[in-house]
Amino acid sequence: MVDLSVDLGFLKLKSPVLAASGTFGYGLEFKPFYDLNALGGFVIKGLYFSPREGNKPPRLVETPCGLINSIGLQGVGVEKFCQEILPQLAQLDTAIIVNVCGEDEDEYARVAEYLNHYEGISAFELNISCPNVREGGRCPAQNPEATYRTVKKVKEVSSVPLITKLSPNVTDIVSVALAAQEAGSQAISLINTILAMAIDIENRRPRLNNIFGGLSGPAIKPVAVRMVFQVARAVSVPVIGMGGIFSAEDALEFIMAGASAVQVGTANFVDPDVCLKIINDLKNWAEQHGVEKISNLVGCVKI
Amino acid sequence: MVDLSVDLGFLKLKSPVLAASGTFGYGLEFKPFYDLNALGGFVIKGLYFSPREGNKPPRLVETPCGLINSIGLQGVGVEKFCQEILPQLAQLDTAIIVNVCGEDEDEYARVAEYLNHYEGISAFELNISCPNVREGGRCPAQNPEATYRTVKKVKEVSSVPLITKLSPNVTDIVSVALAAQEAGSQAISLINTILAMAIDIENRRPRLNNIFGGLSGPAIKPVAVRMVFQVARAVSVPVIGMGGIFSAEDALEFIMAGASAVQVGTANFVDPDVCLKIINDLKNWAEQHGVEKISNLVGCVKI
Amino acid sequence: MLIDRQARIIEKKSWGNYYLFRIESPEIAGRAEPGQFLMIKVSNHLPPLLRRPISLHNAENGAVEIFFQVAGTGTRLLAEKEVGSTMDLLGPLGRGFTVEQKLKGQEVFCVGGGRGIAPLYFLARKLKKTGAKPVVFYGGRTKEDLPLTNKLKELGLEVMVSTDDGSAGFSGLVTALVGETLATRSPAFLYACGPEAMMENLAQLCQRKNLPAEFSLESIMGCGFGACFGCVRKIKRNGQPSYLKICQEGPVFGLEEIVWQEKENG
Amino acid sequence: MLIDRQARIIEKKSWGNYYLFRIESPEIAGRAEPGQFLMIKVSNHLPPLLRRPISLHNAENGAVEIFFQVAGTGTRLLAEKEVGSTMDLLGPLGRGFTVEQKLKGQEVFCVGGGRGIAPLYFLARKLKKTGAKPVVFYGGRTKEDLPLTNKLKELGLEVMVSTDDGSAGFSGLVTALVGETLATRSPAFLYACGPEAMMENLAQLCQRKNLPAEFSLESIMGCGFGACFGCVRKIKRNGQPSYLKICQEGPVFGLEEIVWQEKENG
Ligand SMILES: Cc1cc2nc3c(=O)[nH]c(=O)nc-3n(C[C@H](O)[C@H](O)[C@H](O)COP(=O)(O)OP(=O)(O)OC[C@H]3O[C@@H](n4cnc5c(N)ncnc54)[C@H](O)[C@@H]3O)c2cc1C
Ligand SMILES: Cc1cc2nc3c(=O)[nH]c(=O)nc-3n(C[C@H](O)[C@H](O)[C@H](O)COP(=O)(O)OP(=O)(O)OC[C@H]3O[C@@H](n4cnc5c(N)ncnc54)[C@H](O)[C@@H]3O)c2cc1C
Ligand SMILES: Cc1cc2nc3c(=O)[nH]c(=O)nc-3n(C[C@H](O)[C@H](O)[C@H](O)COP(=O)(O)O)c2cc1C
Ligand SMILES: Cc1cc2nc3c(=O)[nH]c(=O)nc-3n(C[C@H](O)[C@H](O)[C@H](O)COP(=O)(O)O)c2cc1C
Ligand code: FES
Ligand code: FES
Repeated sequence: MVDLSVDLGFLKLKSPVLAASGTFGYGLEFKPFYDLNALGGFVIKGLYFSPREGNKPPRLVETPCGLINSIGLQGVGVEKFCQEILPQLAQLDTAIIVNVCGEDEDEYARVAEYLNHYEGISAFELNISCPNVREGGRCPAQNPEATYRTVKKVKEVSSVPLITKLSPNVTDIVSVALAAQEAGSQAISLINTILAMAIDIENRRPRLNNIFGGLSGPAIKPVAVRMVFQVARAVSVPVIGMGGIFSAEDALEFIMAGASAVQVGTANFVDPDVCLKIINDLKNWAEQHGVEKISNLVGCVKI
Repeated sequence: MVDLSVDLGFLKLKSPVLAASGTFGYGLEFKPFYDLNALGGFVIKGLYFSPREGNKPPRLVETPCGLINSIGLQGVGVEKFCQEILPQLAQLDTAIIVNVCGEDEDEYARVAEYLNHYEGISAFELNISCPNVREGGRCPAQNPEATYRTVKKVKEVSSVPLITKLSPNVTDIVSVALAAQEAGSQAISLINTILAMAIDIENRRPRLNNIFGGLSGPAIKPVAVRMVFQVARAVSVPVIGMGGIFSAEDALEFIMAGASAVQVGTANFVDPDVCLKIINDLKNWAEQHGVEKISNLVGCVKI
Repeated sequence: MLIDRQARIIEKKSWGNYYLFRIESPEIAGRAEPGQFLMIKVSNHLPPLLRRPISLHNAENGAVEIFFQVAGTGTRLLAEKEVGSTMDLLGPLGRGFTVEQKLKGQEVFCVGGGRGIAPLYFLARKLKKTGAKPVVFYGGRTKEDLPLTNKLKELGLEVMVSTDDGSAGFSGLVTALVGETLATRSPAFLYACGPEAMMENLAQLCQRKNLPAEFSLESIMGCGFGACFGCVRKIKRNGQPSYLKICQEGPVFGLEEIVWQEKENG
Repeated sequence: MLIDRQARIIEKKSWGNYYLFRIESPEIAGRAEPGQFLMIKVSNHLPPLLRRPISLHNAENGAVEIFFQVAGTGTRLLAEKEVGSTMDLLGPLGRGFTVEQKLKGQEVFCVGGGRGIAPLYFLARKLKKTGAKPVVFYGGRTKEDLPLTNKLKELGLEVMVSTDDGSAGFSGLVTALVGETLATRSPAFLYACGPEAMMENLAQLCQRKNLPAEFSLESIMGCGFGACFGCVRKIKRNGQPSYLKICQEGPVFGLEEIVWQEKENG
């Protein structure tokens, strides 16, 4: 019997497979497809303090092996989330991670403070890397100092373990990861989407109303694996890897590159039960390869 | 009759379609497939002062809609290039651009100085963005100051017009482009490849001997279009766009985003005559859309 | 809503760019309602990455039908599938048309433009069963765009066709045909599916005539079941207009709910 | 070297994981030499992005043959093609085997492991025409890996087969069979194509026996015609070992040229 469990230190997961923020709704959308308790956990769509409208449509465009989105964090806000959604999630026996957003450092902290009072949240994933809310795709994760300040501020008020989610739109991912760790983040997750654009040549307009959006899906996997590898070798906290994972083989690339757990994003749209399939396939792969504990593979790539 | 010609100021091109460095060999490899004079021009594989071995194989791995390469600029060096290859190219009636490389600022300048003495080179493309030669994929184009210094140094010795080729592996592409312009670069070309990695999970090893390589192909097109758009709006010199162009429609995305000309890279491997096809399809598209001069479309995207 | 990964194509017809498939999928067929849709995996290889939304054109005897037009890579790959091969379907999705009992005995208009006719066949069948009297308006650019005319007539319905070029039926836009017809007849309800401009014009007509109506909207869809927030449009439902998910709260919306000017970016 | 975008498959055979296609392509067939290869576009859609290198298994009467084993996505897509459909071929590429006139009347060994047999059929035909006496060694893991045995025999050649599991012919590695045979026979030349380890062992044998030999090497290829520098291996040619392009300077190299230890990274 293969042991799929993962111990992040601050959190034990049943399996290394989590569903990624923004691609799993509030979790409930996936209940018709399988028992969510099979998951290591899932990350709730990005949550601001107040409800948000998100960006104007069109918000999606498909590209070769990729998807660009400019959702812009449409969401219900903390109050409605805690009143209406969290109670439904509380019955689940899997890690519920909330993706915490903010217009500025204060708002991140306010969201964390508000959520502190509610049961059933396993960790916060600090989303300092969304390319879809500020002008030109800017975000705190593009700068080690801004990263440090934001993480620190949330860390000070938060009574829930903290994961920091990084942006790939940087020159030096390692310096940002180290800043997050230094500020007290207990894990690093990466990558968020890559800033991208597509043009409708017939209309001579950007395909997204927002002009720019974030690229996800198989197209970005090689960039994500590289960054996970770089970060995992530099930090001492666990790393959660993502970017284009569609299969157990993809997940294993990230695990071998140094990810203690992985998140599956865009693939959930194509096959709503893909996380379940990945978990089963990981188990089979491990059995066939004589691997007793999946976490023995973390960072095992030989160089 | 559609006018495909492009005037870059320092250089007139017959068509906006060039073949990209490192994907067109020394040009001669493509002679069996079509008359190279149909091209706007082509960029020679990256040239160091001395011959170079390049990186150890395996040097290539295919990824979803992409290709990672870690060739590491294997090449003949300036002497052999000028003695044996350039004379064969001189008979062509199309722009020959040399991709100039260096281990340090001095070598870039030495290559430029050496090549100054030979006829038949239309421009230098300063390759300060190759991810495959320095430790961890670093390059001068990741830093505006290093970019400025390198461009300035070459500009001072060069009697041939200068294009600077930028790296996408940066937080802020615009600042690097501005530095290159400031230092006297007469055009900006982008993007070079995105630093990437793939793992062979059966062998638990990186698929490339060099661990990292550069991602090219359709997968990166949305990132390239975004960066071309950003740079074209910020600089006053012409921009040459590339990254995943496989068709005339792809080329038009770059042109509408602001590229005065485009380069076709990886696609040359799949269809050796793809540049010719793109040129013909561009002509047809323009005719069907009542566009008299392709360059009227440069930067026409409405936002 | 469920996934049927082994839905078998049992019949295929085509007319130029238009295709009709009959696909064995008992569980989806058993739950399907007119106006709902499927998310279809058009290929086992990438690309395309995402499934494509296609309306339920019919559901009977354990099979569903789809009717579609080739619009790009995804629908082209779909069109290449042959009888006997299997498809991966997700559905039925979304909220369909409202068919109230009080329409019994009443005349109702169903207006389809081009491929927009797809869900209206299924709807007309249901309306007939309810005892309503559906009149189908079917518009296209030219007579090649109206391959379902006979199939609709075989349902025993009144079918009025229009073509922009006058090659069949009424010469002009289907909205003009509906407008003329409304001068002399007073249906109890109007249902429509088709190009945005057609539906917007019909909405104006309905408003002027105080005719209640429902429209099936389109949007680019990432998932089709509410997870991605990609498909939103501005909709007035319980108060202020806000971005609602077409895939979950629609694709069918009432006349008063839709904010047409919110077309944004072509 | 040319591109044939309309090469039609006129015959298809398969044995488990192995496939043989006969493809109409008069111009490529007219230029083809044993040991050369094609770059084949396996699909009109992406992925795979790149063409796949496949040896010329034969060329006669305006058609080429290929023989391949499904190894991944690309070869799987290739295997799905049917008779009558067209393919996009680039070729013939590379430098093939050297067949010198002085081999006339001499015995020569052709050693193929698994799919490595592909180019040796074409080579053996040419050797025979030259008047040499080719002996073909054909090794596989089990007897299912030897589908071409009869085809080779039908050429009128001496064929010796081996299987690792003893299910057909000699029980053991094909290198052991060649080694045993060399104890009693003295061929004038050895040609080989197959797994790296097999060829390296043969090279050692040849060195010990002073037997001149040529080997067809593999490498991951970006273009197949010298443009990408992706396919290099360390080769000693005119002096120091250096990275030569397999696709242009090979894929066939002489015994003394190949640097075997340069396997690098599995
Ligand atoms: C709820 C719903 C039901 C639909 N039912 C039908 C149907 O029954 N029959 C039918 O022929 N078509 C239907 N469509 C439209 C169909 O989904 C699109 O034509 C298809 O997704 C285009 O995919 P493609 O890969 O062929 O084209 P692409 O190459 O992806 O795009 C071609 C063009 O279609 C547009 N497009 C892409 N995706 C969509 C989308 N999801 N909706 C609308 N336009 C899109 C693109 O912007 C582009 O202009 C429906 C759409 C929705 C949202
Ligand atoms: C000159 C040459 C001639 C060849 N002739 C034949 C032939 O006649 N018959 C035949 O069955 N095979 C032949 N091959 C091998 C064949 O090219 C590979 O099996 C094929 O490219 C694998 O592609 P794929 O998409 O199916 O597998 P992938 O999914 O791409 O990879 C599957 C496995 O094959 C390896 N591989 C990928 N590309 C190559 C490559 N270019 N060369 C070798 N291994 C590769 C990968 O590393 C991986 O381990 C030849 C290779 C070369 C270089
Ligand atoms: C439609 C969409 C919405 C997303 N929303 C969020 C979000 O709210 N918060 C966040 O941190 N990441 C968000 N992401 C990023 C994903 O969580 C993930 O980091 C990224 O998509 C890469 O993984 P993938 O390639 O598996 O999708 C979103 C991605 C998509 C495609
Ligand atoms: C195999 C390979 C070799 C390359 N070598 C060079 C090079 O020598 N100099 C350079 O500036 N860019 C080099 N590039 C980058 C391309 O010129 C181009 O910037 C990049 O591949 C993106 O374009 P594409 O997606 O069309 O290939 C190389 C790319 C590939 C795939
Ligand atoms: S398509 Fe994903 S939420 Fe509607
Ligand atoms: S495969 Fe491109 S140079 Fe050999």
